[in-house]
Amino acid sequence: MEVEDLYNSMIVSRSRAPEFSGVVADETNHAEGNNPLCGDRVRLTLRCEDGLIAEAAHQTRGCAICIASADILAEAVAGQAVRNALQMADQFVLMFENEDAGGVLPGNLQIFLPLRQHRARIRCATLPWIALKEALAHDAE
Amino acid sequence: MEVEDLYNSMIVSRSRAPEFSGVVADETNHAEGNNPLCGDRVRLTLRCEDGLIAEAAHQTRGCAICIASADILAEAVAGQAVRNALQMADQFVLMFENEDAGGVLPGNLQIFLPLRQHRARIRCATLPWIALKEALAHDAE
Amino acid sequence: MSSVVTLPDVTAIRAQFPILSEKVHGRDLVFLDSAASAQKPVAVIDAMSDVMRTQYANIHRGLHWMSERTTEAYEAVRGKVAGFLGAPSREEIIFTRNSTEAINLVAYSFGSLLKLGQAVLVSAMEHHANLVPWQMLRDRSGIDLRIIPITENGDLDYDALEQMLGAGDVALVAVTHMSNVIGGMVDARRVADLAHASGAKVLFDGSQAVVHRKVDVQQIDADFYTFTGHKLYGPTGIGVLWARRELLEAMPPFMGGGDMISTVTFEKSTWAPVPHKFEAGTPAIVETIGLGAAIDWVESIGFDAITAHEKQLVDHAARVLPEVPGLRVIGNPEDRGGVFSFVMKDIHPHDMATLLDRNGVAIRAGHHCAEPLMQHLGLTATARASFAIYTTEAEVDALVSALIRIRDFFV
Amino acid sequence: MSSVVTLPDVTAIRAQFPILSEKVHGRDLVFLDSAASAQKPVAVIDAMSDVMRTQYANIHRGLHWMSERTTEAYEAVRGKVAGFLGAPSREEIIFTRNSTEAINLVAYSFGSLLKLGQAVLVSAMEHHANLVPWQMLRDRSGIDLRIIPITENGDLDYDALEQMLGAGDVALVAVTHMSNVIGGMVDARRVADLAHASGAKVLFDGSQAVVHRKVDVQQIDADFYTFTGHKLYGPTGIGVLWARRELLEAMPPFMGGGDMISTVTFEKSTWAPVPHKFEAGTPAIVETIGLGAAIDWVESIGFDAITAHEKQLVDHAARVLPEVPGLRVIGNPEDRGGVFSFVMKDIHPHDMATLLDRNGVAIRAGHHCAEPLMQHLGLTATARASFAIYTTEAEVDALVSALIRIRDFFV
Ligand SMILES: Cc1ncc(COP(=O)(O)O)c(C=O)c1O
Ligand SMILES: Cc1ncc(COP(=O)(O)O)c(C=O)c1O
Repeated sequence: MEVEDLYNSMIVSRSRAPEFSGVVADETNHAEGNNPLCGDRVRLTLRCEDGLIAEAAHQTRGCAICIASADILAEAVAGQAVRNALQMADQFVLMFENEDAGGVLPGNLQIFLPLRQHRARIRCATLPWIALKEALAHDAE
Repeated sequence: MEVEDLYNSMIVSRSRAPEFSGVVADETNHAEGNNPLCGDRVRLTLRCEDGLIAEAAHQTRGCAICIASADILAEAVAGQAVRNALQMADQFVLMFENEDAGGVLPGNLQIFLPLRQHRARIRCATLPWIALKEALAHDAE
Repeated sequence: MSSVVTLPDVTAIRAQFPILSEKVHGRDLVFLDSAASAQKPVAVIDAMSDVMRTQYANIHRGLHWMSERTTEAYEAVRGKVAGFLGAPSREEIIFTRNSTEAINLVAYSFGSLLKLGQAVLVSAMEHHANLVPWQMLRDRSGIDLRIIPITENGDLDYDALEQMLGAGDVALVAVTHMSNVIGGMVDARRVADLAHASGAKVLFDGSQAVVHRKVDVQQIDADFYTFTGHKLYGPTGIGVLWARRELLEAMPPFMGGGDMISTVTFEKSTWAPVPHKFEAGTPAIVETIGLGAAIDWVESIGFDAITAHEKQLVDHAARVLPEVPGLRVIGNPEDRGGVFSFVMKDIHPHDMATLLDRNGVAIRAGHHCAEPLMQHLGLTATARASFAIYTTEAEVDALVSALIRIRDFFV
Repeated sequence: MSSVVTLPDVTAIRAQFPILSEKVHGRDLVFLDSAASAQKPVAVIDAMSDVMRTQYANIHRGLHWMSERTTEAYEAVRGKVAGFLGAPSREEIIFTRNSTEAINLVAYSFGSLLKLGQAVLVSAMEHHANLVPWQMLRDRSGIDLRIIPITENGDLDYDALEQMLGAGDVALVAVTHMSNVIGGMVDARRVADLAHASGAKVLFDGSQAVVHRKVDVQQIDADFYTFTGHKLYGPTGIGVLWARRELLEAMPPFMGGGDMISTVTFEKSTWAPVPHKFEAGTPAIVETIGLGAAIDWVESIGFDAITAHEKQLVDHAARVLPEVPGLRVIGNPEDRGGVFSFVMKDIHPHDMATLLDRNGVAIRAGHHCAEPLMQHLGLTATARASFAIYTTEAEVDALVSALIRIRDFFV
């Protein structure tokens, strides 16, 4: 069985019991990501303060990869400058095209890298990050 | 050069100088055959008397095979009982499917037999005979 | 009346499919996605290469040897398809790209003869190919489009159909002959009898059905029938529409161009006789010849053997799939072709598909181009395993044990 | 600016076409009917077999290895075609069955946006594929269809076009980029400039042109461009429509079904983004990959070499064809691709074709799906010899000497 090499145990555990699911209090930003092809849907809420993301949460319906990715996103961006978070989003999307691009990311974001061999699933992992970029589209200016 | 085995010299000579081209006097029957695919057109006129075809003539625009076939038809059916002429028409069409069917036909109708190897051209030879059947459709009843 | 049917020699059959010896992620390929598209036997692959290597030219109107021979080979397939479908005449066979185009052809051409106030019925379990063209026709021409419900088990609701036909304004009932999601066969003759009793025509989308059962369009009293070559072990790019001659003759052409005309002037064109009226331009010549090879190949095995083999597989799968904890098979149709859709508690179908693939097992996951059916079932996606003549019980077992391991890993 | 172009090694090229070593009526095949459909190099034949032998499944939405790999191979061809045509984006490339379907797609979809009182212009030398769809649109929707005349030499009459555009009501100019009968290239950029100056869009039927010349849709400022795979040494069953993205986005879908939707409910469907909006159902997957191989193959030879070889052949044929007593070449276009139509005094083109075939020489005879042009020329048929990258001067000579012998026999 070669499940472990693809679905890191963190993907499994965080998809089964997400730690950041829900809606943040006093949300300042939000966005929704939809993949009509597979029915994945992510609703992301953020509270930003002084150019920092104070808190993030998600409501996700979808596959394990999408849920885990949203949950790990919420953890990873909390406390980050908006600018940094947007950079992380770009790097995250890029790493599936170019392995090196992932190098600067925290290790728990790199666990999605084996999806490079399953291209059709990459969008499951990137959907929350695309929603993040949309949620922050106005703050970035 | 393998022209002779396909285009019998009679086909060439009768297409170049048809002997029965024109319109019969006092025509009793006529029909037109058209092949929109190649532009062949035969107008056949007959004078029938007492169940016999007294005279036949044709006006043909088309390829050598069609012109020769119309001309040889006009010669072959003159003096024949309508019933016989119709049988000849059937045999003529049939001989391209079944070689033996041609056996009962006069030799100058069998010169078209090599067209079996050039199926797309068979309709050039049969067009006048199909027109004949149409011209005689009412007499046959 | 009972007769002994010899099961086909699946090992010998598998040897004719080169792709089945390929490895995927280092594992033997277990291909359970044949309902999406079947693999091709060497007979089909070679028929196509041989044409291109030794005997090819554009067809119709060509007066040279290559063209005449290729025309004969192409036109011979019309006769084969007519025989395959039990159609009364080869001239009722129209070649299209696929089933989708065949249905669109009917929706455009026959559809243009329908009048405001008339209705088309489709079922709740149609593939998008037999729904969207009718929605587009509705939006173009104002006809009514109504949905025949399905039962709890996933069969067509014949009683509801009968009632809906009572309205008296139905021009066409267009339903699948076999569901690509639930796997159930539709009782086509029953649908046709009901439809005809109220003056409606019937179209059957046979894309799945022809792969699994002997179809005879006269026996089921169909008016239109469609199928697609690539699911029948044939090439991509070739499909079939059969329709009754009088319908085809009354219908205007769909596409215009070469080969479908009788004469053309700048002012006006007249149409060639059927079937050519509906085949504009250079057809998929090589693919049509490949379809002929596929039909020969399928008929050499024979539908008795195909159906017997499938029944064995379906019975086996129905027994072993429920051994997977938390697995639920969707639907329980009266008469199932070789297709199972299922879901698992707490594991999304897409995760199943990816993890199965990791083990060499190819299944499909998603809405299977039947989104409205998914909404009806309250699901966004299912996993689907589908069987072909080359499928073995061992492959079904491989699916089941991989699912159990995935389950253990996940839960 | 002059540069030395190396002529291609035609002997080596011929060795890549298995069919060219076939015999016909015991003679070497001299295939001069490539404008109807070209023969296929092993690179194309093998690319198709290889897919079916080692890496095949239905594409899009598949989450398993075979499906993902096949999807990548299929979608990669879109990029290749975009490069081949100089299109700005791969998403503007739509796969169809052939050129005929590509033009019908435009006539149905773009055509549905035209309004009563608007006009479409086509030329007097169109293939039926670029005339009949517009007649059908005219009869459906009441737009006007007008014919751009051609000159004595068989070139498009640009002055007449300019005048006709003066009417101000022209929505689309749809013309061939190269005549399949006369062989003349159309100055596409000039047509586009004239059309655009009066607010009309332009469609070029590139079915013949892409085989003979490097085409760049941006350089010629086209709005729509079509071609067909089987004339470009590629498979049957695959063609291409390119159009500007903003046009494709404004146009409604042509056919409905799987893969062309974004979401579907019983009530309403929404469309996928271009190009998928226009590709309903399972596409001609294997044939698309075969087209990719054909484009790679053509580009490996390169259009400099192709054009140089063709110019040599055309010059040669223009010199030797008139040696046949009584032979008249139809038209004398400014810039001829490798196509010659001709007639002979007292010998019908069909007799020529059959007797040439008897000598192994394959040409086409008839109206070449351009009946209105025939009427314009006052002919019912012509004979046509057409050249490909594998054609040799010796083959042109074989045609000429066979024609002389036929003439001697007949006259
Ligand atoms: C100029 C031209 N247009 C269109 C076509 C139609 O091509 P197809 O039959 O592949 O659609 C042809 C070829 O027959 C052609 O020569
Ligand atoms: C029931 C049914 N109808 C129609 C289709 C469409 O077939 P194609 O994509 O070959 O047109 C399919 C297959 O995808 C199907 O399963």
